[in-house]
Amino acid sequence: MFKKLIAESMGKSPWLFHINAGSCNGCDIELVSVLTPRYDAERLGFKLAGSPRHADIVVVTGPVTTQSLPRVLRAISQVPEPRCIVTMGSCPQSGNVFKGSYSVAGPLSKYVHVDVDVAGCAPKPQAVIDGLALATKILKEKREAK
Amino acid sequence: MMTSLYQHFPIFSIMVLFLGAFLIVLFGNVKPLRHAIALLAVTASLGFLIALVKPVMLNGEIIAYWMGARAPAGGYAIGIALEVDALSLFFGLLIATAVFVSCVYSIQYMRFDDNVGQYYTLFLMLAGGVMGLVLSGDLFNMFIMVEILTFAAVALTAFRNTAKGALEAAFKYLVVGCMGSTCILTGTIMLYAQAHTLNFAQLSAFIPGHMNTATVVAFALLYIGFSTKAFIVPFHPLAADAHGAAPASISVLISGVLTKSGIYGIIRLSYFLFQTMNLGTMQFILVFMGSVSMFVCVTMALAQHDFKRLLAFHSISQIGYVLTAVGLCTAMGVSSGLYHAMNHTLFKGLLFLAAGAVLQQTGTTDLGKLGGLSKKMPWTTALFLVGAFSISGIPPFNGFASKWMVYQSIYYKAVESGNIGFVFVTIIALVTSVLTLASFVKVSQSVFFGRLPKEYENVTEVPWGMRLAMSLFAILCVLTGLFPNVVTTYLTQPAANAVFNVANYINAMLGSGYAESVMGAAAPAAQAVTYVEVGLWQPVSWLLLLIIALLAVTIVAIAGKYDSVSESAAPADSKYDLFFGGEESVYSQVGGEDLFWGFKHNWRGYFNFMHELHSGIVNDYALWAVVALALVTLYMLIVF
Amino acid sequence: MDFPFVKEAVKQLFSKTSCAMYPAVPSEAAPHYRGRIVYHPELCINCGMCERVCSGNAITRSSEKVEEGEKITMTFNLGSCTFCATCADFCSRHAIEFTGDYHMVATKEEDLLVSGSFIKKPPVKKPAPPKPAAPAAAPAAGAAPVKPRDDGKPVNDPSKCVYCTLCAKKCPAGALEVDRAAKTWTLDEDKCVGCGTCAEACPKKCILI
Amino acid sequence: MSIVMSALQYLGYILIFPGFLFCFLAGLLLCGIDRKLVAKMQKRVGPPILQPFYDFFKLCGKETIIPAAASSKTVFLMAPLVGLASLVVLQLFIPVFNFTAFSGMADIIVILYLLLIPALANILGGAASGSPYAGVGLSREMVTIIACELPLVLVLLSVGKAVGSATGEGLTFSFSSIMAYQAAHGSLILKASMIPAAVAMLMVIPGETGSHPFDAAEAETEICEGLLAEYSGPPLGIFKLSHAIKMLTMTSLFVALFLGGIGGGIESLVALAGLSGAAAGGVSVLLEAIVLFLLCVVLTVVCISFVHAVTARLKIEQIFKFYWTVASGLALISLVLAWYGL
Repeated sequence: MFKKLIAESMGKSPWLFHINAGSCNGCDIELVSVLTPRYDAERLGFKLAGSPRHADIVVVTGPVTTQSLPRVLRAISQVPEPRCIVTMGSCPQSGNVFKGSYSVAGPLSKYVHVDVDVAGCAPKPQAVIDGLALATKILKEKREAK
Repeated sequence: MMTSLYQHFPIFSIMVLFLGAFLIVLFGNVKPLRHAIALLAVTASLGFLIALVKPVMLNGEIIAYWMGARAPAGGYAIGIALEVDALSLFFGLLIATAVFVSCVYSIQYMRFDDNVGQYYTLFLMLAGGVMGLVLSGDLFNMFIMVEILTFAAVALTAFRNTAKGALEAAFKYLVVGCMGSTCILTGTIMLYAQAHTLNFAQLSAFIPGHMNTATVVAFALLYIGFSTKAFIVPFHPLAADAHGAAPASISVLISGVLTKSGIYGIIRLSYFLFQTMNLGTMQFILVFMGSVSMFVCVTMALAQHDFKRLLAFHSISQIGYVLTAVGLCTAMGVSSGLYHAMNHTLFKGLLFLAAGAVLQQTGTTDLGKLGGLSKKMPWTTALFLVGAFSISGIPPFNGFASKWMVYQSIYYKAVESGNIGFVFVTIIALVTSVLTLASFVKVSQSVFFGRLPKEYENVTEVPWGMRLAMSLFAILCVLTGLFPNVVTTYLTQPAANAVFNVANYINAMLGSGYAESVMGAAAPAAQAVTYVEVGLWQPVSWLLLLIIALLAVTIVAIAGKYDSVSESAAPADSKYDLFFGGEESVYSQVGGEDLFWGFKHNWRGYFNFMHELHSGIVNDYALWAVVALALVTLYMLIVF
Repeated sequence: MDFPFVKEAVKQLFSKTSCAMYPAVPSEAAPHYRGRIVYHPELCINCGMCERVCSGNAITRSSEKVEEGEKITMTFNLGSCTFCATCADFCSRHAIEFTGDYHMVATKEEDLLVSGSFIKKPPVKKPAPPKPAAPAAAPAAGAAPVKPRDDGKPVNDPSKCVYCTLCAKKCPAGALEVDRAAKTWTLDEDKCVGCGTCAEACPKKCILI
Repeated sequence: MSIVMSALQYLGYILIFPGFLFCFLAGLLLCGIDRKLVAKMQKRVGPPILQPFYDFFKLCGKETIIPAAASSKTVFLMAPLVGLASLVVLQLFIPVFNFTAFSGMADIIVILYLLLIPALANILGGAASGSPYAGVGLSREMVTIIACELPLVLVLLSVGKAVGSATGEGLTFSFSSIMAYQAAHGSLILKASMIPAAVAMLMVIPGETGSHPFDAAEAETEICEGLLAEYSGPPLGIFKLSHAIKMLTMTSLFVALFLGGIGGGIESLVALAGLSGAAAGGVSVLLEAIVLFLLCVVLTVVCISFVHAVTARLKIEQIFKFYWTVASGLALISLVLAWYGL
C-alpha cells in the first residue's frame, strides 16, 4: 500500500529543474509562463526546484553548446532516480537553426536518454504542460517498475 | 578541637602538586617517570578534595587548618591558615578536575615538544598556585599564590616560544598581570595597616565596622586585582593573546582555572571581607561589568578568525555571566553563577582541548584555512559539538541548565527589586547566548564541516589519550546538564550557603561567638539559603521523550528504506559531486571570519570601533587597566 | 515600507481565478498560429524550394525508383523546425500548410516526423519540342508575342528580358542557364519541374508559363 | 498494570495526539492551505490542499544521494531525524487545543531554546553536506535566528511579566499558569499592553518558519535552497515535513500565549445551547479543538500566506534590521508597559 501511495504521489508532485543549454531564452520564458496565473502548472503539482538534487524532471532548453554540454550532463547525473529528461523546443532535439555550428554539440539524445520531446520554437505553454504531464506519467511508470 | 584525618587533606592537596613539581625537576628527564609523577600528583590532589565532599558539602563543616598547629592566640591569628568552606571546596574541585583532565591530555599532546619536563614543572606549579589560592585562609598567602600562578602562567603562555606571537602574548600578560598582582599587594598592605591582621576571618569580622577611605581604596585595588585575573572587560585582550599562544592544555587552565580564581577572589572580597553585596551600588558594578563582559566579548568573538582566540573571548563572555549572576546577591543568583562557573570550566576545557587536537593534527587554528575535518576526525568533532552545544546553551547540555538559572535569577531579581535595568541585563544575557551559538556555528562550519582542504587529506584522528581527556569533559558536560538538581543540591547550594553565612566562616576559624563579639549587632545572622526556581525544566524527561521520538522516527525511517542511500562508488562519478551550478565542483569553503556578514553589516559601526580600540599595543591595555582602576576607585569612594 | 499589493491580494482571494485550466478545458491556438505542419503530397511538384529555404534543415527529400516512375518522399522534422513558415511561403503549389495544432509532444523522435510521398511520372518525351525563340530572331520578329507552352514549362520573352539571371538563381531544379554577356536564356527541359518560380521571380514578367 | 497503562498513554502522546501523527497531518495540512491560499491571492488555482502530502510521499520514493564531499555522513543523515524528533517533542510542551501533554516539564524560555534545536539540526546537516550553497544558507539561517531571537525574547519576557504581575507571582514562565490566567481573565491579547507584543510575535512567525519575505536562507532561486541544496529523497522530505510542522508549532505557540481562554467561551456557548453532562463536555472539547485549529489556520493565512503573497524576499541584512528595530521595538513597548503594570 505504501508503495502504491508513493507511486501515486510520484505522479502528482513533479518538481522541475531547468537547464539552459545555450537557449535563446524563448523557451525559458515559455517555461516560466507555465507557472503564471494563466496556466498555473502548480495546480498539477509542478514546482521549480533550485537544485537538481530536489528535481524529478529535468527540462533542457537550447541547442546544447560545446561549452554547456559537460555542465548539462553533470547536472542531469546529479538528479536522483527516478528521473525524467524533457527537451523543450527544437534546439535540444536537433540543434535547430544552430545545427552544424562549430559550437553546438547537440542533439542531447546523443548523450543521454531523452524521455519526452516537446517540439515547437518555442512551444506553447499548453504544449509544455502536455509534455510535462507525459513526463510525469513516465516517472510514475518508472517508479512502479522499480 | 576535633582533628580527623581529613582535616589535613586541604594542605595535602596543595602540597602534592608542589611536591610533584619539584620531583619532576629532579627526575623529569625520564619520560615515564615524569608522566607518572604528574598524573599521581593531580590524581592525589583530586582524590583528597573528593574525600572532603562529604564533610564539607554534605555535613556543612568548615575546615580551619592552622599550619604547624599555630592556632590564634590573644585574638590575633598569626599563623598560616587554610580555611575550606563549601565555596573553597567547590572551586577546589573544579580546579582539581580541570587540572586532572588537562594533565591526561598533556601526555600525548605535548609529546612532540622539547623540554617537557619543565612544562610539567610549571604546569604543577600553576595548579598548586590556584589550589592554594582558593583553599587559603589569609589574604597574604592568597597574594603569594597569585604571584606563583601568574608567573607560571606567563611562562607557560610562552612555552611554545617558537610560535608566532607567543612571546608577545606572554609579555602582555606579564605587564597587565603584574599590574593586577601589584594592586592585590597594595590592597593587602593597606588592609593590614588598618586591621593589623591578614587572616580572612578576622578581616571579615573587622572591616565591615571600620569602613574608611583607606579600606575603600584597598577594596577597589583588590577588586581590580582579581578582575585582571578573571580577565573581565577591560582586561580581556590579554586573555585572547594568551590563549591563542599557549598550548591547549594550558589554555584549559587559563580559562577554566585562572579566571575562576579571579571570580573566587571577587566573591571572597565582596561577600566576605567587605560584606557590601547587599548594597545596590555594589551589585550594580558587578552586574554592569559582568554584562559588559558578556556582550562585548561575544561580539569580539564573532569577529575572530582564529579558533583559540575565539574561544578565549567566549571564555570571558561566560565569565561575564558568572559575574552578573554572582553580583545579584540572591541565593539563586550565587548558586546559578557558581553552577555556570563550573559548567564553564567543563565545556570551555572541552572546547580548548578540541582546538588543541585540531592544532596538533593540522598545524593551524586559522578558521579561514580549515574545513571538513569531521571526515578525518569524527571523535573530535562529536566531542567538540558537545562542547559547542553546551556553551551555546542548547538543551539538555549543562550550559543550558546553568544559563537558564542565570536568566531566572536575573529576571527574578528585576521583579523583586522593581529595577527595570535588570530586565535589560536579562535581555543581554539571552541575546549573548544566541550570539554564542552563532559563533560556534561559525566554528563548526569553518573547521569541522564544509569542505576538506587538499592539504589536510592525510590528517588523522588524535591518539586515544587526548580523546579520553576530551571524553571526560564531555561526559561531565552531559551529566551536569542532565541532573541539575543533583548539582545544585550537592555542590552549588552548599557553596551559596557558605557565601551567605559569613558568620559561620568567621566562627569556624576563630572560635564560635567571635563574629558576634567583634561585630556586635552588625554580625550577619546565619541564614538558611533556599530559593524556588521560577522556571520548569526537566532535562531527563525531555531527553527520554526525545530518545523515544528519535527511535520512533528512526524505526519508521529504516523501515521505509531511509538507509538505502547511494554513495559514491567511483571517485570520479559526477553524480556524487556537489552541485555547483553544473560546474565541476572545485574546492570552495564558505566560512572563516566574516561568515555572518548579515549581522556584522548592521553593526559595522560598532565593529569598526572595536577594531580600532583593540590596537594590540600593550601600552594601551596597561592604560585601560589604570583607567579602570581609577574609575572603580572613584566609584567606590563616591558610593561608600 | 509600503506594500502595494495588499489590496489586490485580498481582492483576488475572493475573485475568480484567471487560470485557463488548460488540460481540462481544451484551448485553441490563436489565429495564424504556426503549429504542426501538414504536407499535401498530391499538390507537391517536387521543386525542392522548401528544402532550400529551410533554415533549420528540417526538410528532407528522398526518392526511390518504382515501376511507375520515381517515388518522392518529403519528410518534415518538427523537432528541427523553427516554424518560420518560409517553406509554406515559398511553396508555389501550397502543398505545405501550418495548422493550429500545437500539441507536438513525443517520446520518440520518429513521432515528430511529418512525411508524405507521391509518385512522379517520368516526363513524357515529345519527339520535337518547339524550339525556344532564338535570341537572334527575337529582335527581328519585332513584336511577335511569345506564346506560353502547353507542357507547363517556361518560355522567355526576349524582348522584355534584361538577363538579370534572377530566374536562374531562383530555379530550384537548376534547369535554367542565363548568360548576361551573351544574352542567352537556356532551359534544360529534362531538369525543369515546371514550378513557376522563375516566372514569379522575374522582375520584368517576361517568363510565361 | 498502571505503569503499563501510563506508559501506553505517554507513547500515545508521543506517537499520536500531540505527537507524530497529529503533527504530520496538521503540519502538512497547514502547509497545503498556505500554498493554496497564496495561489488564490495571486489569482491562481493553486495546488490541491493535499499537495504537501504528495510531495512528502514522492520524496520518500526517491533516491538519497550522499555527496562524495560530504564531511560527515552520519550528521548528514541523522540531522533531519533529530530535527523532526525534537520538533515533535517540542510540540508536546506547547498547548495544542488547550491540551498539553507534558505541562510541567518546560516553560516558555525553555521553548525558546528548544526551538533552536530543529534549526540547528538543519544548519549542521547542511554544513555536513559540504556544499558552498549550504555555507551561504547556513550564514543566512543563523543571522535569521539571531534576528528573530531578540523580539521573541522580549515577547516572552513581557508575557511572563504581564501574567506574573496580574496573578501576584511577580513573574511566571509556565504555560499552565499563563493558560489558567487567560481562562480566568480572558485572552492576553485583550490587554492593551500586550497588543504590541502580539504584533511583534506575528512578525516573528514568518521569520521562524523561514517563509517569505524572510526566506533569504532558503532562497531557491539564488542559492539553491541553501542548506538543503545537497539533500535528496527521504531526508529532504523530512526537512520539508519539519518545516511544515514548524508552522503549526509557531501558530499554536501564538494561540497559547495570546489567544488562550477561548475554551471557556465555547463551554458557555455549549451550555447555552442546552446541552449538559458528558455530551456537553464532548461537544465543547470537539468545538474547542475545531475553533483553535481554525485559529491556527487563520494565523498561518495572515502571517505566512498573506505576507508571502504581497512581499518579495528581503536581503539578509534587511531582515536583521527589520527584526531588531521594528519587531523588537514593538515588543519592547509591550515589555515596558507590562513592567509598569498596564
